[in-house]
Amino acid sequence: MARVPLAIQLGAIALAGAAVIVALPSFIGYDTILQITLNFAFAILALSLGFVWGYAGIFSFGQAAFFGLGGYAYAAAAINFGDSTPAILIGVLLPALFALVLGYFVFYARLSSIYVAVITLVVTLILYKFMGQTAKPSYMIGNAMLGGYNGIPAIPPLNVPGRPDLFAGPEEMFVIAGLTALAVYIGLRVLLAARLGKIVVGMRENELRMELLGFDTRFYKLVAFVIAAAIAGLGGVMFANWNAFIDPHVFGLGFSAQPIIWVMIGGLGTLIGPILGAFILSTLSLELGTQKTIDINLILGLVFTVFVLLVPQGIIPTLRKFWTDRRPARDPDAGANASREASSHG
Amino acid sequence: MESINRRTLLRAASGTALVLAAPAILTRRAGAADAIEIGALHDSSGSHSIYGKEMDDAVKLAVEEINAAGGVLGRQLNLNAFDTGSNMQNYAQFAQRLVSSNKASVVFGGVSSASREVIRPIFARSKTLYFYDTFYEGGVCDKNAFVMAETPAQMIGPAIKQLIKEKNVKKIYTMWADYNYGYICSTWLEKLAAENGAELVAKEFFPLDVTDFSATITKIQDAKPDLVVSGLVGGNHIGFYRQWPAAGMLGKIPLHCTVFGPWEKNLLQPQEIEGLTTSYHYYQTIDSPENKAFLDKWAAKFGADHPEIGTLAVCSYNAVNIWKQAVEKVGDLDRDKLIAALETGISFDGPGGKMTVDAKTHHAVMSTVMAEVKNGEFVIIGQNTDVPPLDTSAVCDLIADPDQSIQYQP
Amino acid sequence: MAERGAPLLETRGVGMRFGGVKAVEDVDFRLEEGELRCLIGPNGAGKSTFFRCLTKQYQPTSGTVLLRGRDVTRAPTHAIARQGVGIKTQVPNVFDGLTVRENLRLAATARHRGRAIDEACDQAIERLSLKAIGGHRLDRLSHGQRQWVELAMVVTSRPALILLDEPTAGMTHAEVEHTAALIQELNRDSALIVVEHDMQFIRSIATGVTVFHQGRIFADGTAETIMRDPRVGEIYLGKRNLLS
Amino acid sequence: MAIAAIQILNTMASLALISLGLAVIFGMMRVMNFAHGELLMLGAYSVQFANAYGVNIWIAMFVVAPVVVGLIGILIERLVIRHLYGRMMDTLLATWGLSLFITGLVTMVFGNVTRGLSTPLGSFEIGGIRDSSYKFLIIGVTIALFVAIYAVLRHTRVGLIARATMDNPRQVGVMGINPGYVYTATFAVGAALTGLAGAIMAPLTGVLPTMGAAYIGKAFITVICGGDAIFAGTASAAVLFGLINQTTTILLTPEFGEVALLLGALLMLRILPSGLSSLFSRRAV
Repeated sequence: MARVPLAIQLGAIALAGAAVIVALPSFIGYDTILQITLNFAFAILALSLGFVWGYAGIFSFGQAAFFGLGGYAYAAAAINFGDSTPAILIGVLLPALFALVLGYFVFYARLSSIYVAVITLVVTLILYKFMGQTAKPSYMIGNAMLGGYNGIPAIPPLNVPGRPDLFAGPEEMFVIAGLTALAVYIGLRVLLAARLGKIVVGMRENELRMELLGFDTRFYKLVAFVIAAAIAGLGGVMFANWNAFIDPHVFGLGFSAQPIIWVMIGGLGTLIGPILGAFILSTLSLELGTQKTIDINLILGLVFTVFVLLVPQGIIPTLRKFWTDRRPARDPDAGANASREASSHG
Repeated sequence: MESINRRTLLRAASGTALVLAAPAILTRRAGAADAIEIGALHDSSGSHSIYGKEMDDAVKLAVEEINAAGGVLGRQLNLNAFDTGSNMQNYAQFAQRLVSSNKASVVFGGVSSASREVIRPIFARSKTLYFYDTFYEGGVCDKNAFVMAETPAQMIGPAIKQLIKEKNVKKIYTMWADYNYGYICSTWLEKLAAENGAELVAKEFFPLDVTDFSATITKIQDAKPDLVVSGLVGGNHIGFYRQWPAAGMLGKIPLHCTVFGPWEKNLLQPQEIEGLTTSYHYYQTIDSPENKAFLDKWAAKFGADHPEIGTLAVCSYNAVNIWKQAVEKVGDLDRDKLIAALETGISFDGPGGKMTVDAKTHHAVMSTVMAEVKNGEFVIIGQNTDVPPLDTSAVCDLIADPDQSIQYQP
Repeated sequence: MAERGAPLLETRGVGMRFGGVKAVEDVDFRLEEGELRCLIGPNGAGKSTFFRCLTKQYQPTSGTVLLRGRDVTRAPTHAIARQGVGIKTQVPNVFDGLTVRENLRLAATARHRGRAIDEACDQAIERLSLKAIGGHRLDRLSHGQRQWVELAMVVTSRPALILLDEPTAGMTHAEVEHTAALIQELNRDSALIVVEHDMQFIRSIATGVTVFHQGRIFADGTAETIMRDPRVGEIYLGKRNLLS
Repeated sequence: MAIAAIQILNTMASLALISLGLAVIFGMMRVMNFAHGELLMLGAYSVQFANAYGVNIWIAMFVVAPVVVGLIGILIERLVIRHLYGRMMDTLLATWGLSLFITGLVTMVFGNVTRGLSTPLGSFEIGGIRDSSYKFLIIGVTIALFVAIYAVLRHTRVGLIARATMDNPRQVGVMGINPGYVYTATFAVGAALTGLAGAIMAPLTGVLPTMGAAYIGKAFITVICGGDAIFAGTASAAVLFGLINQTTTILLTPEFGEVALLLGALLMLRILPSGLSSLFSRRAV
């Protein structure tokens, strides 16, 4: 079976994806535009966890915290500069820097994965508590008040670089968020095909072997962690833009659980899976929120538990397996190749 | 104490069936073509539902009454009420939906200050008239928004004056929820106390998830104040009202609470809160014919066994009626004309007394009462009329400078 | 800078204790360039612990480890590997989801870039006679084949020193013979340290043998002299007979 | 000063108490029970409702709540945990789902309102300062529970089986004991202890569906930072963190208390990556 070269494959996805994203706002209602824009921001967050957990094998509770830091950093910077362009950069760099320090602390101490999970959780909770108590007027970053539990309202929207008066409305925001999510997806595919991606996946599969081969796994874990934090931060920037508001609940346990649920349901070890998971569950949450008879947590919890028990691999890998099982096995390696692809190419 | 009975269980069971039918309910479009579309955004579920539920009910009651009496300008009102579920994300989404899909001409809602700040800019941008009806920290100054509820000056001002005088207070110990509301109220209280010859010996702030107050209860006893003022908020802070009597402090030092309505009172045993004082525009125990009539209507709609209601319900109810008067005065739904009409000082005699729109601040001048808990009831021990929102009027003048849409911080 | 004339590997007074237990004590060990040395000893003699002190899977609690005269006592595992030491652990550490060639490519990535990766892979496949199974996934290979793939992975970095921990464990007789041949092939370019149990195997490959007993070096010599040493027979062969 | 000491002891005891059930389940089964907070919540609801229906508060607290939550624990183990042994990450995820589910279910059935019962036992006075006597109950019950667990583990056949399971779960089968029963029993005991803890905390705070979230983080950190010697570790971590938390609260304000606790945990994990108990013990109790 001839395989399409990765470059052509990704090029096609990029073109088709971009075309759909640009065209879509003309065909769908205003509500739907807003909902999908939010989904795009969440998809970026999901991708960051899908990468760091699914490929680098680092279970991070803290992706939502990086997402939140990105959003807060963007908010504070945009309010102060009045121009969103440097604010985006800060929204990506601050979480990355934070992850660099935290990751150094964690990975260079060679803490086991369960401790990594707990420490990222603890840090998330610290951020939650800290941000929650910034209501004092003294917690000002320039002109931006952190606002404690009430959060930061009226965050300026994205604007044309250098022209704060030309800012993105909901439809433009839809396109920007969509293209950003697409770019993150393609970027991660490229990264996984490159040397770094191979090393990171090798590390997930067999950390000792990678060390014995001479790879400094501490370093590569740190790199993967920082990249994922930067991506999550970018998602946070999109989120802060989406409702022009951010508050400490992004650091809460409930919010931190969300990306984990998305990745788990969509499929660990894939990139499409987390995106799908984010779209399905975030849409489900909103629609369930409009009815009152059944508590939304009850449904989400049930779905999630059932998935862990019955579809532990998630939707995408299960579908892929189903698909390859149905194809006649001409070449004995075909099935193996396809399922491996599920685990390492996304 | 609410008990689980067969009905509650039945409700849960029928919920399962309903969710299967949900798509049909969600896609239903109600209302006649010529109806006036209005919107409501309240947290009927989630952590803020103890406040949001009665607000939502009050708006529904007011709209039903108006419709039963023939509507406004001969048109029925079609209420698009969304449950925001105590989630800020839902506020942004539903507000956009009200503006774009439902084309609401006015929206009542927002429970927490955070939710208000999420939706206020959306309505300002889309020029959709907006009413906020929750007591809050004050300072909102927005041509498009009207606040028909208490600010700190109205909640604390007359009450603290009365307490200082009656109990000869010199030293006040204060505790606040660690957020915007707490900080602004504490500043305001400090000023008021000074004007009346008392001083604040402590201002302590508690994150909203603190449940253990024993250290503070010890500190209070060390400080030996003449009055303790609590601005604690929310389910976790209820712990204080339980630990205070448990430490044997009840009645030892007078306790005044700035956020303590029926919502909090119902969570506690009467003997835990005996003698505690509090102050709002409205309590259910106000003895007046208007209130009696209102409570009858409320009981007719929501059942005689409805939970005790508070100022939030009445402020929401008043707001709808004040808007109705403005529409009737103007004769159409044009936003700018409605704002002008509201600024003429429209006033409404609600169940809690008179409430008048203050043109300069878009807030309300209102009557307030102080209550003391006796045997689990709010017994009215003080009444004031036409209390102005002094905190906000000190900084905000929308007549002199109409192009404003901000919240002033003290 | 490496010392001129320094041995390839040298340890001075290396010790490793776990709590109160001294697993390895005061080991002075030397290995010259190109040498092939077997470490033997009964179970619990400390040879595997010593091996892990060399690879830094354990951090020695005392003593120094020198690679070509350079002190690497505090260097982590990957840094040891980077200095030209290839390591094969007891349990095969390979990537089961990948094919043989992909395993080798991943290994070669550590030291090479671009076309050199493929060249290193080709060479390793050639030297370890893996051509026939190059496209097979590792989880479909026999135990012996997996061991050889791991050897090939080690070879891709063209190490000056190769450390092998029980390379014939669990192998059939034919596989052991093939492995012996491979080790001699590898010894043409690299020095080797092999931890082993199988005396037959050791006799077929070894030029030098170091015997561990109770955490210390007990004896040193050629395979023949060691096997004739009655003291060794007492501590080692006796135990081995008990085991087999 | 005496009051401060009692308050610090109380914080330590509370921390140990809310972590104990989690320690049992994590230590013996290597199951990360993220529904721990919800089991606490169910314990609080049990005592609240039993008391509201006229059951004596002490019976409600020490009998009804542990039994109810223990039974729920059996149900959870049979339906969910049973299928996930050996997959620690999956148990964490599945119990996370459960925690959402239980929160949702309780919200639907009982509503999102804070309930509560008054704190029993009245107050005491030292040096003119009054405080609640209930603190002595918390301290006493916690000490009693830890002593009891230690005694059971050291001196009974059940304890021997439990320690063997911790050591090597597969070998328990060899001893002629069905490991399935051991797991169900362990989870039930862990759940019951958690229910009891929730019941004891209930009179101090409000009882509401989301109350578990306030405890889960602290309990996890306490157990994990305790390290391998699960009970001694949990106890010592509770002592350390309780000291940090309450001292900071007394000297500054509560806003710093919990942040100090969390920072302390971070630092501790950096200095002692295998947990607090690695300082004094290599045994698994």
